[in-house]
Amino acid sequence: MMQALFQATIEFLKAFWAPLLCGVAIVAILPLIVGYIVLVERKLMADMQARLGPMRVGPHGLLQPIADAVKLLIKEDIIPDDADKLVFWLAPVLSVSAALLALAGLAIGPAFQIAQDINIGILFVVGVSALGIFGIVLGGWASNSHYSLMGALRSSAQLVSYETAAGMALVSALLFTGTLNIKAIVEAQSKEGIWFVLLAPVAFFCYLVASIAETNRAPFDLPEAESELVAGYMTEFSGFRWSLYFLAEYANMIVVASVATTLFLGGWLRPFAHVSWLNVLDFVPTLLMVIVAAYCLQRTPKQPTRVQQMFMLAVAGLCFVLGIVLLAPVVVPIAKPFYAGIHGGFWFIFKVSLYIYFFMWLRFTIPRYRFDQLMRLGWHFLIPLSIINVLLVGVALIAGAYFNLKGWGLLLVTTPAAVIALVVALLILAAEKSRGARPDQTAASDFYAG
Amino acid sequence: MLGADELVINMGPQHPSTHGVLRVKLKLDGERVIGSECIIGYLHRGVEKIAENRTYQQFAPYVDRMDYVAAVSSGLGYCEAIEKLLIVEAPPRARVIRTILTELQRIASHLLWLGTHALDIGALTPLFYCFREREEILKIFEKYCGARLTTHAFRIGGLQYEAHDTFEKDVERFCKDFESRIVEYETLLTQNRIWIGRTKGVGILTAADAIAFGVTGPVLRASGVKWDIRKAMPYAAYDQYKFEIPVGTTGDTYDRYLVRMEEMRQSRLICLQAIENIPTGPIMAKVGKVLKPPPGEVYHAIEAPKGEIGYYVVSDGTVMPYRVHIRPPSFINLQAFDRMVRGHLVADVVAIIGTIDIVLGEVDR
Amino acid sequence: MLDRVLFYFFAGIAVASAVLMVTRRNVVHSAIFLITALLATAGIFLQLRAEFLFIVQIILYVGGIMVLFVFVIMLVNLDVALQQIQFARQKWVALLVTLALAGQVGLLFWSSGKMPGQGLPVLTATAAERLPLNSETVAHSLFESYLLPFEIASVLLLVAMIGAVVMAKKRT
Amino acid sequence: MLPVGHYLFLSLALFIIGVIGVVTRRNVIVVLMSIELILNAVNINLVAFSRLYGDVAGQVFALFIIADAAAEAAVGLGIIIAFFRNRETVLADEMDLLKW
Repeated sequence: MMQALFQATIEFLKAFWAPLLCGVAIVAILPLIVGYIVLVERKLMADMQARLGPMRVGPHGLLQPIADAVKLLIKEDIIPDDADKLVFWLAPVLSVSAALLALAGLAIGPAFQIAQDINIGILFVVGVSALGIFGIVLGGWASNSHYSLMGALRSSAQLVSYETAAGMALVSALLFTGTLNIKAIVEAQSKEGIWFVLLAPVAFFCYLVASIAETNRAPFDLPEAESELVAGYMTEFSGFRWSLYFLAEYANMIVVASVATTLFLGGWLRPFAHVSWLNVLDFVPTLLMVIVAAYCLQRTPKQPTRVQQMFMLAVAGLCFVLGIVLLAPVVVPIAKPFYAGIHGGFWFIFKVSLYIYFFMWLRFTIPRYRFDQLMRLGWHFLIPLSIINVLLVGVALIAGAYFNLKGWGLLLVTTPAAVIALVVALLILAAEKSRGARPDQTAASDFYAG
Repeated sequence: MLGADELVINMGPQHPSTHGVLRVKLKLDGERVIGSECIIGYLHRGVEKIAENRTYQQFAPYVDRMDYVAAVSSGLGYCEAIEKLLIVEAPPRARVIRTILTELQRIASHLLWLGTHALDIGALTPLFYCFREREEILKIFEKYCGARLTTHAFRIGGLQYEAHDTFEKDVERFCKDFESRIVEYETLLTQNRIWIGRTKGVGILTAADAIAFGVTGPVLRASGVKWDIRKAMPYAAYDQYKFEIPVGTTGDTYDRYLVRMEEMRQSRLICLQAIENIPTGPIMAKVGKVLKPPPGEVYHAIEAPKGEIGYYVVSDGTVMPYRVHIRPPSFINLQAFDRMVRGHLVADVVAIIGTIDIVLGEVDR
Repeated sequence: MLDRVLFYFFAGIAVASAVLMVTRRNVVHSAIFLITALLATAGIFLQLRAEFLFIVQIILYVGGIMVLFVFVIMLVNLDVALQQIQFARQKWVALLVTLALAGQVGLLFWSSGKMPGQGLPVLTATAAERLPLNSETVAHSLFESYLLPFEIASVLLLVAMIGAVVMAKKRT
Repeated sequence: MLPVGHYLFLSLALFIIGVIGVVTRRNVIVVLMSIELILNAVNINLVAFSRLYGDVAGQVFALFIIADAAAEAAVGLGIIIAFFRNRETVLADEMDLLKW
């Protein structure tokens, strides 16, 4: 028996050593990445709010995430007295593991995908990341506090509602590919020579809104609305458990941004990948890195201490090396085979960053929705719109097949479909407005039942 | 959650958006509020009783600690009340400077309200913009009297300090900058769909209700009652300046927001008018070192940023007041909270607490 | 071999959590163990190369139905219920039913072992290694051979949805 | 694939546990969850045979069962909510009135 088990283990390791390694790497590196996303968010917020943001730890606060992580790790771990210990322990772990598992299905460039070529690709990512809701609901329940429970209920109602809209939006994009496989989806966009965001703009819009709601980001951050519910389902969590939730939230942001990038923004493809006279764009990554490096170099003498100057130099050097790595496949013939992998990875991460930047931008700019408004937006506007859009895209595709349109030509049929969908959206909004005049007296518990 | 009996939630005293240590006991049906009870007194310091054991001058700094975000206004009310009791008048120069500082304080107080109110509703950024401008005002205060928050800027009978050299220039520069800054806040909020959705029709207080509750200040004016003590019973130097009293129509949170925004504009105009022509002359009336008002009683009210702040002072002819009663606007305005909040959602409770603009130091005294 | 390990792993989790689900006093714990059991079943589906069903099980069963369950459990505040007796006095009925079922199945297994050609001849049968079934074939089967049942199922879901809304609505 | 008997035994075990749950528990929510477990056990059978015969129809039927389970859960939980509103209980043996 032991022999057999041992053999099975060896067999398993032999077959799956690479994805296992990647998995370990992701689990190890992701907290760091999330930490730096948070730093970027804080810096952006500071910039938009006429202040500086973290400046103390490291030059320009570059070491702040590490300080934060250390602080969170050594904090006292408080479990409320009446909390359900088992569930309280389980909930954050559930939340974060769902988010991390979803990352496995993503393809960061043609070369990097942990779960290679799974047949259900995008469904796997969406489905597994949806499991994170249990972490939220159970965490809220286990804390044995009204605020937490209300946060949890809000959150689950919100996720269930917006998942429908997000799913419908995904379906509209999937209609163009006829496959769920992530690599095949990107390759379809490469073959058509046009990103699906142009073919299905309304679906992209629906997914954008729904993904913000699904990741509980502002203006849909009601489950953790700090001014109403203190911190929603996270109220009673502290230290490491809290940071797990935090990690899950940002990992989820990465997941939804990656799904949107894969389906709508051409995944790892360079903009205009098949237009040869635009091959100049291949130098953009290098240029970007060199600019960052130059900025760091310029700032180096202005750092107050020697350690900080060294650190700044190191960052500049890192960016410079990255720039060279990005340049090599374009100019050096030997490195040509690595072109797809390296540049694919760059463009994918670039697009994901833009998507996340948009999230942050929204968060600093607009106020928060109220719960009934949020539900109304989901059920009365987004879901009907996305369903109608699926129908319209389907009709457009049939028409496209009839006229034998390909690539950019498909725009001829999809644009009218998008315009009709937009008109429908405006009609829905107008109807909402006229109805919004009368006071809405449904009991609050009824929109949970929705 | 689904039980037939309602869910009771204690909001506060430790809660990020009760603006201090207000505790609200909310009876909820799901998320809908069916009843509320404000439990106050966590910050009670017995200010009125302290007054009976201090001389008139000694008590003046205490009133700054009530509405600590609008200390200048509270101080002005107290000083003028005692002046009324003493039957003296502050010299014209002192009155104009008092007017300027009080109007600056009104802007500062409204800015703080705007920032925190927007933060309660989920807009993060206006807070920092508001604090940026408030900082300028506080700098002017600091230059004038050395303190930023609890200023104790005025003395009974006039002013202790002459305006500093750059006073007029500072105020003018602030007023110049502020014109464009207020447009910034408006672009962030006034036409924002979500902002309108969150504030319009929320916490409606009709004019009749507002009067019945004794509500004053912007809350009253937003309900459509044109009542402003600056116009009705002018004090300081307000009778010399031209300004409008903005009023709302429906008395909802959005109207209160608009009214306060407009009030900031008007305050700016008053400041500009005032620095044009600051009379010269003494800044202190002739009052003795020891104040012994004749026996009698007096009530004097001024328009503080949050509403009518009134002082009822009884003197028995000694150096200490026999009784001081304070009518704090926050406390009275808070009475209307239950009426405003019923039937709304938990999220609206936060918006309504914000829109009343309470300071717990003043509510509890 | 890997197949076997995976099967026993998932089957063990499924059975263990099913038992825990039935025996826990706390309903939320029961729900958590049911979720575990369902996830383990999804693992079994994957081990059977039914990828599409695997993800449908996760999205619909775990992500949909179980969320509904957890939701209702939280709406129906059960602080009081925890003190009450959670088990009906029907242990004997349960035992009887179990015995009857086990007896029937045991009979089947026994007969298929003893009498060739009768009972369950497939008990030891294994499928030939062939291309994995995937979502495309399921889709073809669903939308070609079983289109009518599919439509009927959708009508059923619609009816259920309306029924649920009517049921859960507050009567005012 | 393992011999199909393995899957049948697993399915049987889950089925019996589900039945025990339905029969012994007082809490209607747990009873409903036990029914879900039973449906799930059936799904294992269907998928195992589908794999055995290389016919995808079994999986399609499993899909139908999942749809059915969703419908059942929705209506069942709706009834529970309605019942709880009126009687403040979710215990099966206290549901002893046809009308209230």
